[in-house]
Amino acid sequence: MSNLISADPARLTPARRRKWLTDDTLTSLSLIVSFVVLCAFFASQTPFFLTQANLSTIASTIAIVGITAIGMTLVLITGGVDISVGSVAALSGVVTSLLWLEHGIPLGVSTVLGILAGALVGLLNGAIVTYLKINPLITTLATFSIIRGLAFVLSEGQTNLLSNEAFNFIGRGTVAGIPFSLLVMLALYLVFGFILRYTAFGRNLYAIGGSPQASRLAGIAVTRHLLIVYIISGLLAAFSGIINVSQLASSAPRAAVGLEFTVITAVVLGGTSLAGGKGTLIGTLIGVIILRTLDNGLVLMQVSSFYQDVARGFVLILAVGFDQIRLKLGQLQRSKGV
Amino acid sequence: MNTRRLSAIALGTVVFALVVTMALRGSAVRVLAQDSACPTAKDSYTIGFANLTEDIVFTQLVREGMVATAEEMGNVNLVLADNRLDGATALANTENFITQGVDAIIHFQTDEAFGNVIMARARAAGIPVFAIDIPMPGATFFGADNYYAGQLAGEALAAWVNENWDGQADAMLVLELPQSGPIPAARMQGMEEAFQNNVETPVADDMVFHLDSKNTQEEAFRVVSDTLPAIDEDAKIVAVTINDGTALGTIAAVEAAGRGDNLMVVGQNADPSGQEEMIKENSRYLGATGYFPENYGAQLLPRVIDVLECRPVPPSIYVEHVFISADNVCDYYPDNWPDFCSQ
Amino acid sequence: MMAENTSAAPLLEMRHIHKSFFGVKVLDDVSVSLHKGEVLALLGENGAGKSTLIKILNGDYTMDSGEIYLNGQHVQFHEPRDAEAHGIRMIYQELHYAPDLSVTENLLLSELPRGRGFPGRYIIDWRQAREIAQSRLKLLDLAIDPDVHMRDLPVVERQIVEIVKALSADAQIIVMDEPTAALTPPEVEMLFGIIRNLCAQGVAIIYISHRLDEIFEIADRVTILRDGQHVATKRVDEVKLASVVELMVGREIEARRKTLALTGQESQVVLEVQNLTKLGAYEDVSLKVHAGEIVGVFGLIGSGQLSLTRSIFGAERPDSGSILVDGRECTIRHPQDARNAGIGFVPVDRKVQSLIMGQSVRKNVTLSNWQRLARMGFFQQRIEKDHTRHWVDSLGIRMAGDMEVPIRFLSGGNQQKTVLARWLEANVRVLILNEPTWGVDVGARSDIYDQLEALAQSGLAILIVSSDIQEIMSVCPRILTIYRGRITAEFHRESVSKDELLAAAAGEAV
Amino acid sequence: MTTMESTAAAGSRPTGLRRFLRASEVQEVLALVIMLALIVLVMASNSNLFLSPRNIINLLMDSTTVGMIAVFTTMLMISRGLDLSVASTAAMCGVIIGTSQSTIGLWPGVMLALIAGALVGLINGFLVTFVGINPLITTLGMLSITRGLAFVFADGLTIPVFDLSGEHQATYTAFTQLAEGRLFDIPYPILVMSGLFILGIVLLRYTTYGRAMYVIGDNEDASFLAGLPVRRYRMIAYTLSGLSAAVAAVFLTSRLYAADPRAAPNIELTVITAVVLGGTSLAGGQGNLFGTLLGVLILSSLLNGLKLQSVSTELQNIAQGLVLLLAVGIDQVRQGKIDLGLWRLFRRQARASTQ
Repeated sequence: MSNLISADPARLTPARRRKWLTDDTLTSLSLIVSFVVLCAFFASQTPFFLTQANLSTIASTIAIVGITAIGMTLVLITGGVDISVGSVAALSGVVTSLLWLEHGIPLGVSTVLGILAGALVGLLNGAIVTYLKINPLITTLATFSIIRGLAFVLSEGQTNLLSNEAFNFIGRGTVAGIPFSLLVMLALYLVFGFILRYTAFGRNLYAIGGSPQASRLAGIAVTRHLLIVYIISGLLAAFSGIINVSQLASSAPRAAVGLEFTVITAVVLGGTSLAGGKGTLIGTLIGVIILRTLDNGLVLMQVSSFYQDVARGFVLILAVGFDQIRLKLGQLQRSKGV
Repeated sequence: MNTRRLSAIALGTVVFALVVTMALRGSAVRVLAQDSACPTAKDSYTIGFANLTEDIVFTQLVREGMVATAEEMGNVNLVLADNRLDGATALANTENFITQGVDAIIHFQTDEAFGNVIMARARAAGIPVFAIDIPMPGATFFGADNYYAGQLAGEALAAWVNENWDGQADAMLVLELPQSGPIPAARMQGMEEAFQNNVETPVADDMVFHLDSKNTQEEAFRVVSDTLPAIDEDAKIVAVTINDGTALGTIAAVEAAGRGDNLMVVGQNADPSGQEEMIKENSRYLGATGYFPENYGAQLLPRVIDVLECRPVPPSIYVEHVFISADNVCDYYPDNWPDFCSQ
Repeated sequence: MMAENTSAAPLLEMRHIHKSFFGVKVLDDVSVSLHKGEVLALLGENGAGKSTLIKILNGDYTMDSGEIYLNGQHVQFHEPRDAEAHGIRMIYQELHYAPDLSVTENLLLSELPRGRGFPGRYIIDWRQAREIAQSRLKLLDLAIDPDVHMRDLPVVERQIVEIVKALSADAQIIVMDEPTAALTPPEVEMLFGIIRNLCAQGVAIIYISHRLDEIFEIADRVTILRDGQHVATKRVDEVKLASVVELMVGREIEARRKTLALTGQESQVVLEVQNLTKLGAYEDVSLKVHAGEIVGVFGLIGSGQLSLTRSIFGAERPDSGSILVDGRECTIRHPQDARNAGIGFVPVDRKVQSLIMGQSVRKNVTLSNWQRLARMGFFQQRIEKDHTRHWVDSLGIRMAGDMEVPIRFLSGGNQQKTVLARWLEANVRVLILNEPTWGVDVGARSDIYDQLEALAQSGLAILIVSSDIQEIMSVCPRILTIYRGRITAEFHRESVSKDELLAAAAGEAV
Repeated sequence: MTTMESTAAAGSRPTGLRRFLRASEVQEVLALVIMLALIVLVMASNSNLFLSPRNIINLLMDSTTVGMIAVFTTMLMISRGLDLSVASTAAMCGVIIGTSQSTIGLWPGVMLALIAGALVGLINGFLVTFVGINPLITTLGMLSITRGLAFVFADGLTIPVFDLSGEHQATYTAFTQLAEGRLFDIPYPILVMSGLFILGIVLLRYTTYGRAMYVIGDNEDASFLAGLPVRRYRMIAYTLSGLSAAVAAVFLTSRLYAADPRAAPNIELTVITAVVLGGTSLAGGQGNLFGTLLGVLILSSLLNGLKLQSVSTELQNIAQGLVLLLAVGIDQVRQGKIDLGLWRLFRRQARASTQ
């Protein structure tokens, strides 16, 4: 025996930390703290912030970013990114309204076809990423401009009005006083939260993001998983596009411009790593809520929209920066604690 | 061996040769009939048209009108470009037009401040310029009197409030477009001031909400939704909006909050989507100032020819503005709404 | 498992395997056979073709020509999953794991237990998963918490988890590529126990290791590759260590002579560390290294020596204590300060911590000496080339092509020499090496030892930190032992036995 | 670097042209050269004007903003960094020049803008290296902040940078000469862009800074442990990126006679597209400025050519997306990362023909 390492059995038991106090939990907790601080600030600045009317406003306008963010979280967990979501949301609305208004296809069918168009774009993204092995950022940056262009070409740049009771219900209806879109969003969070936590599919996504090589060697069908994830992202973005159309009672090719940045900001704020392999939907949900609250509060305070941009940038950098510093301090403490 | 590399080199050489050939073939000079009296007169003209943006309906209608008129006139070859709401792009388009040897330029660009450099270039090339909506020094102005167009809508809204709400509204939403420069700013100012000056009881300053619509419906929807909690539940709300899309977003937001009955909106442009909203039953969209962007071409192109053929043209040509509402939409756009107008 | 009769027909046969990369033959007509229940050691220097061969077996690479027979049947593997479906498992030298997942999940990556029926079939039974994971860890008697994230485990334990991962799956053939690199002797014994157990059940093992003594302990047969060709296959009990090494290297390797004598206190102290302390890592460490001396620090991995050396080099910040070079106290906050003070550092993991894999040998050699090779920020290319050529020649760095070839194409030993060259080029007075021959061939290893001794004789002060007792005893005249962050004893090579050293490093009173 | 070429290389030492063609940098850009040539060919065959000197000047002038910034974005991306805030920073710097006219004067304003640009870069660098925030997030946040500040400073208006009163004619003439002046009939901005490319190539090839970019992008840990001041180099790279945005802003403002808080819309995406087109990897450690230059030229000739043919904006966007995918896809195939069946067949045949 030439090499000899530690014979100290005590060393093998790692410094034990309370199990629930994982990094993920801490990130969520610190986010909740920032959220509370933010709310307290707004409440002190404007009397309307903590009114029931305002809370229900926030609740009814959160679904579009919220639902798209689910798909984005999944994609980021696998180590990818999807820039094309805003364009996909616009496309699904345009496809739906054109099929219904110009081709007389029943609205229900048109809606489903519109959402499927989004899934198709997701499939395209996934196929390019997996088969052509092109970096996801580049791939979706390209489809981002292609799909937006397509939405303009198809709609000829026109805004189309869609008024239909049942259809409007998707974006505007309430069930027992709770906005329907919010209920759908929460249901989707539950479903995907469950999938991520408790199904093999969900765990495989983390494995793929953490180490594609290990996943491949362990026999996980990486390609298929990635395809599905991009399709889900496309589907959910398309569905958000439908909610958008329903809320506005009209579809436009310019819809959802910049959605991708809002969504990525929210997801990253929620602790999902751009490097992949890490992230939770709870974090994303909190991130979405924080961003929505921030925008709402700034509008209520009647801050000039120029300053709103500045504030948004600061919040992003501060929130992620503090989390980063916290992680570093945590590591430092851990290494000292051994 | 090395077939691939050789073929690459071969391909490169062929491509290069072709490119050189193309270049040498050069620009074939077109021979055109010259009118002795007027040096710029010809049998046919190439006119460059740079649109403000291709992203919004208003400017799309302008472009379509231009193209249709050019086809009708027969002797106009229209070269199209898109200024993308950007000064640098507008300048680049100007330079491209000069390269393309256009006889005149119609510029619909984003800010008067860029007029200096654009006009300097055009003047150096001896090309007359027509400015749509944004004046440029030395260019023939054509288009909206933006402040006046705003006023029309503001006055109509004030009249409606005077008649239906006893001359008093409790809150005013101003959905503007601060990022898009002075054209929208002038229109907003016209609307806001005309309303306040003509309504019996002006809205208190602290109940006037200036909101950035970012030129999208969903942003209008969002900021209006966010503002509503600051306004009493049963308050009467008026909104002046920068375009039809923003008006639609505003109406959708207020209706989604269940407060549609206490809202009245006016806007600008009167696009087909706006018209469709106006003619709805119990519509919350009172109307919008019409610019008839589809007619810009028909009105402007003949004037361009006039200038080129040395006929006198006034330095500014204003389009006629009309406040379009459900009452008169059939006078101006009967073909758009056959069902509604046949009633 | 394996109820069938143990016929003479081999379990696995790889026949006439050929493979080339970029026109370079990596495997040239190699045939290997493996019987049920045996341990076949695959030996050869780096670049001999071992990795390629097992990657072909695993379906990771496709061979240019050749055939694979499993249980007498012709099989073709297109991807790792195919091989896995046939019961072939790999334990890789490089770790492949998902850092933000728990140990349980990494162990059961593609086979997390699920329920039955429609929804149940897709849903993970976490309780059962945890139990399976725990029972598998128990196989090796390991006290690793299955709920901890891989990221939070020490590197050693991550490696152990990797081994457990492959062991636990139902397997006909297990390929182990340097499985013991990070294991302690008791753990190695445990692993061997499990290997023997598996063999008794009919599982066949292909075992790759640089540690020849292990081979003689565990393997039944050895197959030796050299330069992509099959050299010999022999029963272990028929060969001697020396002849195996000769077959691997292709020449005779002399037993290392211990040339470097103990340097007396008469020569100048170059590096002195006084009362250096970093809480949680090491405490109150003082040591001296004289010019022309090689001092060894022997300790079990995780005894704080890594953090200690990183601190001397400025890559970590100690809490207190001082570092003196040539008797002058230095403020070292950054590796740059250490380099300027004349300290060089060779970390353990070349690929991750030393080499710029995409760049040329030249750029790797001169990496730490820019201020002397560049004037006003501009490289003096001729001088740079001359210097590089000098080190390539004097250290005998062998490479395919000239010094512009990317360093990733060099063998481990030559890569390590490049790292040495980097610090010599930087003109350091002190060189600190961490496990200097980790993953280096037998042949290249003694070469590196020779180089180190030559360097010491030319006046360099060398501090070697190693957990390899043979290495320590063959190169270091003066040896310090470290246990739990404290220096426990000091020995002279001539007057200490292996057992005494081990005892001191295990914290037993001397 | 296909199998056959390496075989050939192993056989005999290449000389002259072969050696030149074998250089990996040349190989990397060869596909781009062909692509550019094809685009030029198609555009020239559709429009006689495309290759006229005037249009070529226009085309190059049009690419100066992107080009000047892309030089330093390339360096940043080689070192595994990223800067999305360049366009907004350029807008902010332009506005600073605009607002300075009436306070501290035009030229001090230009200096102030350059300082501000460098400062934004410095802050980005600080956040990335010392706080440890992901560069994408850092510069995305900075994008919002600087664009917002541009609007705040300008109060939403476009500010003429033009001598309206005629009192400071000399100053303003000098300023507009920055963009309009010509040397050997070539406008200064094109010369400056070329100069920056040459500077960048020299920096990357011959200086410690340039090598640091490659080395840090390839292996940050190893660079640190080799004693390189990694953080300092990163800070410099981000600062230069910010500074380049400010330089671009100076020329843009001079060219337009105006400073616009809306200026350079989405230019950051165009810059990254050009750099990636040019073969610089998002993973760091590789890339070169010839590729970036070709990327910039490909994009601007594509757009210019399409504009000359009055192709609609949507189709221009679609074409840009397709060219990006195509270029990156070709690069993947060239590097053998994509195993298309056809490609394998082709290689096998090539190998057969060489043996």
